[in-house]
Amino acid sequence: MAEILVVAEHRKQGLADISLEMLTKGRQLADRASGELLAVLIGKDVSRYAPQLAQWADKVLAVKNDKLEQSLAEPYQKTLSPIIKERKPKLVLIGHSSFGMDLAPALAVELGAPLATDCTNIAMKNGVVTVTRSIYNGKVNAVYSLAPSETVIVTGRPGEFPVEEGQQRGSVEEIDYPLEEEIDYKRLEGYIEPEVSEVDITQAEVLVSVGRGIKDKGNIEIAEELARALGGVVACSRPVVDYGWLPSGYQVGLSGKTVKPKLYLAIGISGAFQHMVGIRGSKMIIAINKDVKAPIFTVADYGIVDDIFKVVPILTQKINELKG
Amino acid sequence: MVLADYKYKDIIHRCFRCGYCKFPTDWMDVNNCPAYARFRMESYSCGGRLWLIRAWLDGKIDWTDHLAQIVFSCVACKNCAEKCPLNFSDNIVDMITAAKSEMVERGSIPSAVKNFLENIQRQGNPYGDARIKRGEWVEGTGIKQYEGQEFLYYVGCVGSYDTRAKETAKTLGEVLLKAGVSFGVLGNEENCDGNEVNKLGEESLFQMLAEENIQKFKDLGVRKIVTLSPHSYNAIKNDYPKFDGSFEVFHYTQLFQDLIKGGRLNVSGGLNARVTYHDPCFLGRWNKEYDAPREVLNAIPGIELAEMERNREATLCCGGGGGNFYTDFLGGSETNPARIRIREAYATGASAVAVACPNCMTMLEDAVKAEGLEEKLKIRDISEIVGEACLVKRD
Amino acid sequence: MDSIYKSLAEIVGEGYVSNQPEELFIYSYDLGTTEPHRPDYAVAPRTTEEVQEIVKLANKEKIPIAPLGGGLSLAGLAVPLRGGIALDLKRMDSIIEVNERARYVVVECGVSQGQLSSYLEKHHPNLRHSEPGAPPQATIAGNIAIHGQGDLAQPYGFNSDMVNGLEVVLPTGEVCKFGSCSISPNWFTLHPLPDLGLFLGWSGTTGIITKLSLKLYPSKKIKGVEQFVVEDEELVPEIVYKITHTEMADDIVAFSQAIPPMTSGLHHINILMTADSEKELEFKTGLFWDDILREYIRNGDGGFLNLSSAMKAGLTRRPQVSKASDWKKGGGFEYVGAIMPVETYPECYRRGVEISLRHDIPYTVLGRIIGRSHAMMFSWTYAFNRADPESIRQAREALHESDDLALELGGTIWKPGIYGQKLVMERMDPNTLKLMKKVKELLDPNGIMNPGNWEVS
Amino acid sequence: MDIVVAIKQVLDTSEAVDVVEIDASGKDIKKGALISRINDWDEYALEEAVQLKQKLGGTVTAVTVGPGEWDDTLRRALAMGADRAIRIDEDAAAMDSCVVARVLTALISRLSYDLIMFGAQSEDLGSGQLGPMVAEMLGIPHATLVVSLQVQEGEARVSRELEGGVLELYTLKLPALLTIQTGINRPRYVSFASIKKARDKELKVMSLGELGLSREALTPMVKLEKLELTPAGKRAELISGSAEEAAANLATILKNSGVILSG
Repeated sequence: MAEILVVAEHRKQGLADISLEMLTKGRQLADRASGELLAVLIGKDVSRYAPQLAQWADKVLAVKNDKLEQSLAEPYQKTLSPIIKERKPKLVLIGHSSFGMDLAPALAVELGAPLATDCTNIAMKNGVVTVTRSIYNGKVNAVYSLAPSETVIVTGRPGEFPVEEGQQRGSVEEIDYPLEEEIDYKRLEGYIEPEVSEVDITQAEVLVSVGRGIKDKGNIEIAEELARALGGVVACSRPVVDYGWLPSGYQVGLSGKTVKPKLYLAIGISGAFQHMVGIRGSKMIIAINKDVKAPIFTVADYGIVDDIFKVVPILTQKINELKG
Repeated sequence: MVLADYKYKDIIHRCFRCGYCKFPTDWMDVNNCPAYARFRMESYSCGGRLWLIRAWLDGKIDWTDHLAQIVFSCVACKNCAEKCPLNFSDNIVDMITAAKSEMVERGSIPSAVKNFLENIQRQGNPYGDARIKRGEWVEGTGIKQYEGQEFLYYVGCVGSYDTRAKETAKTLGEVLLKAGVSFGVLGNEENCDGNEVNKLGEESLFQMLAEENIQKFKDLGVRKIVTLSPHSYNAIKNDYPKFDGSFEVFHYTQLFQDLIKGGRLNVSGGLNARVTYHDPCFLGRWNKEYDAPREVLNAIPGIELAEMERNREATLCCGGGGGNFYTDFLGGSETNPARIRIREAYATGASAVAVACPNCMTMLEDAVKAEGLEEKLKIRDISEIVGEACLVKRD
Repeated sequence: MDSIYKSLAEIVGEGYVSNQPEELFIYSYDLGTTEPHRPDYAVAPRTTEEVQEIVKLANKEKIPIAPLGGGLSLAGLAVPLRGGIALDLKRMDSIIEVNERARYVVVECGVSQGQLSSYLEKHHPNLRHSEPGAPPQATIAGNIAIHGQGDLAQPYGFNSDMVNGLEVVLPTGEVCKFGSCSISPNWFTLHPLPDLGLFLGWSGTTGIITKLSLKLYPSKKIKGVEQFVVEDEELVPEIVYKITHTEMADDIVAFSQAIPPMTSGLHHINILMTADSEKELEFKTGLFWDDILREYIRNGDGGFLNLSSAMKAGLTRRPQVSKASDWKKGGGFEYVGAIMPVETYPECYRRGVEISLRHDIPYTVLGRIIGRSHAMMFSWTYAFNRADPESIRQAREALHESDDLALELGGTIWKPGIYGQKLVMERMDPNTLKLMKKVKELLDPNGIMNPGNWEVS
Repeated sequence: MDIVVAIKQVLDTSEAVDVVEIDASGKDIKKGALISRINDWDEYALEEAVQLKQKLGGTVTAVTVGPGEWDDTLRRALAMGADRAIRIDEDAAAMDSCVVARVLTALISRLSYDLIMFGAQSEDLGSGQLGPMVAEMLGIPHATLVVSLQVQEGEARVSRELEGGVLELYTLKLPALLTIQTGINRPRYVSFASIKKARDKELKVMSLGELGLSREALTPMVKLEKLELTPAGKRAELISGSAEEAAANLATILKNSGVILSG
């Protein structure tokens, strides 16, 4: 009978959301295939998280390793591969996170297992796993099938698998970290928390967010003027930080901050998923972009398809007029 | 490159920084260098820029983003060359362009300039829009593809892609049709003329564009070219001959002048308005054409031409030259030269600013909005004014 | 971020303050031979209030301020010798008021000579100011802060004698007004209030002039010029004396230069006149041809050049940048301008030629008459090649020798650089020197205003 | 310091270009209007490698698996400062990541390297698998999503970018493989002249055979079934009209939604 294994990931602040998303999906697939769902978690006092995982999983394998503050690829790979080799799960689910990106491909090679990453949908029909991936800047969906084999590995895109509360009361098995030898070729030196920017964009009620379309640092002014008119603050997408136009503290998205403003006004942002993940919580999203096919319009409530340098200054002025 | 290899090593230190380059002809205002007007620091004046370039090539200061910004904030409006009293004045813009070239060769240029040039490398236009969209503006007009007509109507990147300038490109085409001029366009086959690329110091890319365009023109048997943009006009007229491409090129205002004289373009429809005219640098200072646009306007009954304080050789550039209509190093402030210019235009009591360049059009359109004057002051291309005089009122 | 930078940005706005290498480089140089000195900040204020805030900050932080107008003194007076803030005042460029009838103009300190000339020409064609022989971006305030003179020096004296009122930000941040403007809205006279002449000629070491009222003079419709040439320099003083006696000339300038060679060694005396009618001009011209200078022509000692109308136009046009700046194909020249008795002209000329020869620089000397032969501004000009350190060194030596010469011949140095200031203070009577010191300490307790200049040890 | 950088050429489907269409096969997009260019991430990897070489000396070799057209991108890499380029003449589209990884591994294992760099992912397919796979196959340590890098005494100190902007700091023994995240540097502009100049640098083309591989032995485990354009799904309500009209209408919408508080 088919077994699905979810690799749970934890950070200092607790279980990663993506793990719950994977568990949710894993549960659905397991039920449909009337299979079992196994969750594996490795690290310091993992027993703390086990009960939570057991809400979805039939069985939680909690591997205790006090050295492991949070999920790291190498120790996970060393622990997982023997477990997988032994239990031969049909499907291994991992989140397509910074952790999953580090782990999954190496693990797949070690196991000789087919791998599909960053999937937006996962299906399992009579043993064959097919996945959907969003490619070409979100403009195309591609369906792939993974060659039938002992085990296949799939990583799921964050935010694509909404969490549903689990009803399971799975059993928990705690084991000690099997291997003790140091990993000397790759030393963890620590973590740096993101710099705190002068304005905290996570607290702002109105965000005027600029993307690559702003073209140059000097042009951010037009967004600042609009933000001022709306009593909000400026934020941005990744390229703007990459170009050094704004400090990283202003970045919204997966590798930046997750925001939940009343209004999120996206200027010249095409809407790569890494960005979209960060704005889902916004009450209202408005996008101004000259590319009608820009993915941002699929999450926005209102949109204007035009040159931002034409629209934004007028918008600012109209708003100031309305404020009287 | 070190100073010793710099083409202008023997003259760049001869700038005394006396400051004439900052002024218009009559010295009424120290702000006739667009970059200096915007930033008001000596580093952004023409002289300051030259001294900094020399210091950089001489290893006295390092390359920084800020230095690149200063160098690329020169929009090649040629005011400095016009006003400098010393005998190397003709080379001033070249000295700055050569420094841009060096930065281009080293690959260290502002990201906006990098995007500008890469977009042209890839898509043949600074916006990075698809090549196959270049001819979209033609749709719904009677304008034909070029196939040996008398004139090639060369539109240029701004006229082909900018939402506002596309209307101008259309109107000009319709006026030419109305005047019975035999002409055609290249549509998606048109490529960037390279004038800005050249002024941004990307010499080899410019050469490639020029040679490709020249070859294309020759293959199609083009002899006469009429351009919408003075920038295209400048490149084709003054630079293409260096690559063995000699064509009879007109800016459309020059063609209008002939058509009106020859009675083929009837503007008697007239139009009542007080209009001021903004000289584009690449028509005026670069090509000494100050009269054709004014004569065209004066030929239209009911148009009263009101000159701004700074006109002809003394014109204040809109800041749209040297690729700055895209890179916009001079924007984001009320001292943006385009906004200064709009305030100057408004002071003439005119209800419209007549322009003869799509770059000026887009720069001044944004500026008039930023000044909140769009109700009081319209930005109209001369082709549109002529169009209204000859198209709207049909017999 | 640098807290001083931050405070400066709060005062003038991000865009008008810089601590980046490019601005610091540019503001560390002036156009002459002075060694560069790097400021820590370049700041361009727009209002008197901003200037006050900056000065207060500088006092709190004990950082120097070097104020800068057109930056054309050439003598290094605007070079921030002790670092600190390079204060570029060119943004303060409003022409506030022209009083047509009382013939004065009130300007902000950043208003340039060119801007004022062109403004008067357009809007008040009957008025002119005494325009110095400097490029148009030289500022009115900078010029009076160093006792400059212009093309009306002969009838009316130094430009600093034409000041009708001043607004000054003291080195401690207070604003003071001097003259009628301190008690009424009118800026028509500096007198007869108690004389506090503490700012003119101090080269920005006692405060920052933010506004001033300058006397304007009748601008007649036509300009005329005659050029009298003599071979014997000894004749120049008496010729000038006779010309000034007529009170018919505006500007009188005697000069001699090595280039072009054919006129090298000759002395040209330019007599500029203005008139409201051809008749008036003919009368004035006739006076010089037929009466005043007739004997010299008769004796074959000299004669008037037959100037073509083009040449006349050239000579009456507004000042152009001195071509001497490029004689060494090196974009540089500096001069010592000394205020001398007119009778020293011959000696000034001869010794100037020697100095130039010693340093292999084509000689250029010029005397502009101030008042009715009361004095002349005599300049020894030395071109150099900015790209050649040796050439700069030569020019610097020549300049120092000329400073020495000016004092040796009993004159005083106008807008002296550090070297000249030392020479002057060495000779100054000790009590005056003491008073200077006291005044400076009183006004500028923290010594932040353009330090390095006029420092009494 | 010998550095190998694996790069690929992609079709520019970024926002300015809204002309993506599926071809007849249903398994690929129409190349027609689309422009090829170097994968964004790979450009950062190359820049990082070239800067490292300029600091420490050594060589930079750019490698790829792809068809002849991809030489343009390799030339660009050479123009950026790579010393030589090697292309395995195969259509990578017919392979899955694992197969491409095996080919690259076979190639790289024949080269001398202290450091191997990949872009963290590709713009077009974005699976981000190649780097870690090659590392695993070569048996060397790896780190993905690297946003800063220093190399000293046979070690690489890197920081990885985690969610929420947290950085994870590692020291890796060389040789190691890093996948580079955008923003680690500012890729230089590649002038037209430098591309011309790079023409005489070595650009080697190799076949699978020369690597001791054969197509037959390289069966993909992940198979593309079909492509379809992303369904519009929930679309924003587009506000039409001129820039002025649209802006005015939007302002009103904002007012009605209570975001703008008149005062």
